[in-house]
Amino acid sequence: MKREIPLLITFIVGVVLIVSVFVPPTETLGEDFSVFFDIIAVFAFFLGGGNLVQSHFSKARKRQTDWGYSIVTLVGFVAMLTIGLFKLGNPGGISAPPTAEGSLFQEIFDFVIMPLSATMYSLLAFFVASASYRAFRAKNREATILLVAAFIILLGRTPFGMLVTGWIPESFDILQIPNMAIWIMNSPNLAGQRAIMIGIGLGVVSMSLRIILGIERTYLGGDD
Amino acid sequence: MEHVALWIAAFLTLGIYSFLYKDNIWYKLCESIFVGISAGYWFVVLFWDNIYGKFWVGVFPPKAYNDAGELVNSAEPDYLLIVGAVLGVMMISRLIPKIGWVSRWPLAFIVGSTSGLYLINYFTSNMMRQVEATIIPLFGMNYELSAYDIIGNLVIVIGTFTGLVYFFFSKEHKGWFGRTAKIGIWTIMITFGASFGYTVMSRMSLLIGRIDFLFGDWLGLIK
Amino acid sequence: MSTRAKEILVIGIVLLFSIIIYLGKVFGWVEVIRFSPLVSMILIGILFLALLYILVLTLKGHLIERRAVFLFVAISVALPFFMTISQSARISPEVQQLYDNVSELPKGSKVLVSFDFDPPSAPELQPMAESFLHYCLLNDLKVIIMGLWPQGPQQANLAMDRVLKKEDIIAKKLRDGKDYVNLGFQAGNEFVIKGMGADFSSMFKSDYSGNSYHDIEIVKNVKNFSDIDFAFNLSAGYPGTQEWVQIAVDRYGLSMGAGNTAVQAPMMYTYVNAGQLKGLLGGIKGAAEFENIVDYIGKGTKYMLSQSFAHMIVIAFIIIGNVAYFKNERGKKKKH
Amino acid sequence: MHVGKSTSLYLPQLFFLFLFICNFLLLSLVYAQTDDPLLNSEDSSVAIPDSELVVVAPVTSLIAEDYKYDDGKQINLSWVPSIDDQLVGSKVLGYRLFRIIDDGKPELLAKLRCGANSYSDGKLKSESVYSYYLEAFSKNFIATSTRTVPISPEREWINFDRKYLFLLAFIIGGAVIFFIESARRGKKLFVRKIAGLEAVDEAIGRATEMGRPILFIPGILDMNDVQTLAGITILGRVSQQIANYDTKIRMPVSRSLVMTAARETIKAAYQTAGRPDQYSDDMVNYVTDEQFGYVAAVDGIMVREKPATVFLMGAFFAESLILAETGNSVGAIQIAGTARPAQLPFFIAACDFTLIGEELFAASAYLSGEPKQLGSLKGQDVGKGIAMAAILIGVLAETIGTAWNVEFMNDVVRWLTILFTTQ
Repeated sequence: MKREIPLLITFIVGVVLIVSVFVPPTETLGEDFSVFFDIIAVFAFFLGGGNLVQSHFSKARKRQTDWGYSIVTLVGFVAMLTIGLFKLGNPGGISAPPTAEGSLFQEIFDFVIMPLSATMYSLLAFFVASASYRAFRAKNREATILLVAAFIILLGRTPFGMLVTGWIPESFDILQIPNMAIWIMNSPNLAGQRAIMIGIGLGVVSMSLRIILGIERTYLGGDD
Repeated sequence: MEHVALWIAAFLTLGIYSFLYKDNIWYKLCESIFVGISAGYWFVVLFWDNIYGKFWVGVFPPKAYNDAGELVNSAEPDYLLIVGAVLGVMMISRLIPKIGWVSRWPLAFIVGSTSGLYLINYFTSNMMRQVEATIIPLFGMNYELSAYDIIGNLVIVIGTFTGLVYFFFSKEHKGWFGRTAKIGIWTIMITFGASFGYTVMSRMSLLIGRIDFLFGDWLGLIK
Repeated sequence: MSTRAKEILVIGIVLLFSIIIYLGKVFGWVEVIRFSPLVSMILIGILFLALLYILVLTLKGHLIERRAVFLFVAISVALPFFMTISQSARISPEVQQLYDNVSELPKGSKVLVSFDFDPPSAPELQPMAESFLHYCLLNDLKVIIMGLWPQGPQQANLAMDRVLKKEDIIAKKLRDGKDYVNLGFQAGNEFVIKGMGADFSSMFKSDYSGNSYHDIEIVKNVKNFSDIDFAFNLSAGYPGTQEWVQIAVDRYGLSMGAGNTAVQAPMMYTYVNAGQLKGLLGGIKGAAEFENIVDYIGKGTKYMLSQSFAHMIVIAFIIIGNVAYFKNERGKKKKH
Repeated sequence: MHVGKSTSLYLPQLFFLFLFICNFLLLSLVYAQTDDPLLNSEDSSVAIPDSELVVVAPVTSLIAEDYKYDDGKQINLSWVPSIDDQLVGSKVLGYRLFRIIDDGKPELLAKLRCGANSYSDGKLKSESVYSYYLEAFSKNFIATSTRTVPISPEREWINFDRKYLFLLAFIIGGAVIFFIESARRGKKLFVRKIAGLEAVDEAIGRATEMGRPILFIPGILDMNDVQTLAGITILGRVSQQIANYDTKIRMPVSRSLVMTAARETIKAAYQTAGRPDQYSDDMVNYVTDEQFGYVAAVDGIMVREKPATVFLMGAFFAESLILAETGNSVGAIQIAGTARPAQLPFFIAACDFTLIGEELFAASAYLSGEPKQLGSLKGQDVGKGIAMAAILIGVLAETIGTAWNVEFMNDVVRWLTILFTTQ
């Protein structure tokens, strides 16, 4: 029973949503369900946030390696919750949105989360360089093709491209790298994108059907 | 206050960059601050947006009064949302091991609705629309097409077709089929090369922004 | 000494130096560092030699360490900030075109500026935003700001704050809601543009600070795109310039220019050529040129060299990696 | 969240192309009914003195129609603009659209600019009756059109506009189910090898030998994304293998719901493998919803715990390369899969095996090795066959049709376009 009911729910909800596309009065059902999802996601956070608190708390209590950082995480988490849920330091009081300008909550976001997030994101610049140096090798024919296409686009999007091939006469202007870059973007790139997308579309249909029909049920857990 | 904010931001920025050398206490500190504060941030935002903004306001719509104190334009309460809340409460039943199995219901609901919703969505936007878009004339009397355009059209059609051959599961990639699939994977590789070239350059400006912050806003060494 | 102690020591030293420099900044002991053109050229030469050294090492089969790559990237992006190298002041035609179109607007014209990007693209687009807003406000154009990306309006506020602090702007005594307004973000991508085609107020009930649309003086008589004299779109992807052109320009006849990230700009030239876009700023280079033409000293000029360096390094690394790979592979084949 | 910045750039393009075509067709229909007003009108480039009354003609042929195949919420209006509404030197300055609900007072619905010839009125109620009229106004004159016959929007129960969508979905969905059924009855089905998935066993075995953990990253989106769902189904197969080998799995996640689902999945896998006692909730832990906060934590875990094997299966954005490069630097074997074309090149560069798009969704079926699951992959192939046939026939027919004007070929194209058109 504990397993059959969830399977039935998945089946019914899935089928209803598929059918709703063809039945105008129920067309908005998908949107309603996505609101349900938003609400469930917040409740689920009690489990996620609870897990965060519990794992760091036990780490700190057992004095495991790096337990000090767990305390930092816990303090940050609890402080942010208190400030945000009770809207402490919010000039608009409890009725203002939590992210109102000038509120303590938003200030912390601007001065702590923003720089951290931007810096973490900018690590990409380093990794891009290191991947360019170490990983983008013409190891086989596929990799060579990838590399050549990437290189043409790279050159085409910087002034170097024009610098290198600007001398090519007008009648062969397709050989100028910026034009080649545009051609690659519009033709072979488009073809590859489409093949991938059509494949994904069919893959989703098949996977969804497996799930709705209950053939794929690993996510539902055991029989206990 | 401005000084404190600058120093906090700079301290955190350098801490994250120190990871490039190796994992160290500075990075660990920044990481734990980041995790704790951002988890709290997102919960608060989600709580006010969804539980208050969508659920509470939906079920108990605020009554609007005009200047004369008359009730105007009161929205209809949407009691359907309570179903969502009930599913949400079922979710946290996991905390009580005895009835923990109830939490599979909302999970089943979510998985079912995601599958049902995306089945049609992906089918239309990814499959049907792409096939429709690929049905193009290679050349025609009425079109002014250069040789490049005709080759381009040909490449689009052949590339899409052979790309699909590559994804075929029912046949081993051997013989003529294998060769067609090869052309397909080459097209796909060009796509990847194009997205790589396209993305790589834009990533570099992120670093420029942070370096400007460190040397300009913070240390004031550059104007 | 334990690792932890060493780490603390290093962090302490870094922070100490920073404090000294910072205090120097606050009390004015430390001047802005600027390398003369000669020193700059020498530094560029050294960087080039370093690249050659990396090439030689790699050719010999020693892949240089990841950290060395990281260090090299950091140095070559940071150094250009201190360099004084005069760059060509040639203004591209599409930048000139944008300037011409904006400068022809009569005083009091309404300019719509859409911020369709987020912080990661800010180094490229923020300089454009600043110099453009500065030019508009200085020339008595009314600025209406909006965003199709959630973080766009915040970026707009950042740019606005900087512009409003300029002395020539302070002297104008501009007021929020009368001379400029930030309508904030609206979700819905291209459908927002479509909705605005019928009615602005249906998409923006209130501005960023919560004033009702109909109470804002500047937009009181703005019903839809026909009441907008010029639009400027700062875009880093989707939704962005493409959507604006396809809907607002093609369908509603809006006159508009755009600022794009360097990667996106080449795709937009077709729109410029077809006359759908009245001018285009592409990447930091476009921003620098516009700063030059409107005589606003901003970040575009400052970032330009760094960006060229960064792009060159990626290209150089790919070449080095592959040259070495081919040479070594060939060597291996000969041995067999 | 830095989402959807660089992919699907041409989707909106196609969408608008389609919209434009519809718009164009509608326009040509409207103009076909009457003479072109632009051609018939007098030359109005003569300047009009301020004092003179600018008389303009009202709009004609104002029609209100129920929008078909909806829930009874929308009425579409169309009309022929006033003949004084011209591109250059127009006397008409614009239009005002009025609506009358249930014989009530007319209310101003919208102000429209010159050249407008249609309007969609949404959010109506099917119980009410609506009537409309338009005013064309000049500087000092208003010309009112006739009122439309009162109508109420109707509620339809079946959307026949989507009959071809239904047909195609039915065929392909039916093919999937058919092959699942025939596999269940014992028919042998061949499925080719997928390199990335062949390597899964070896990758898990390697972790066991080295005594290091396996890291599983299900992307950064929540359970309402199909890629995450695919990641979780793959987790089901992988964790069963892990349970068999008795290796450690570590799974930091960025969404609470994913955490719950992943725990259920791994628990079930351990039960199936007959080692329920080995399972613990600590295998999966929630980190933070923040994209880069999560990345920072996962990077930390990678360098500290040095996993032997890393699975990256789900929806990835800018973090793809940060994660893959860090994983690479600690020497892990990495198997990645995502359906986002913009991130795939980074995975291809920095990971050992990459599942491209469709392969991600096929992976769990493939890994299970159960015939009925493999049957569903056959169904997908039918879909691909249909797509390929449509492209081939369509392109040939369209080329022949346009190049040599063969009517029959044009019919084929028209038919195919109708079949694959989504509204």
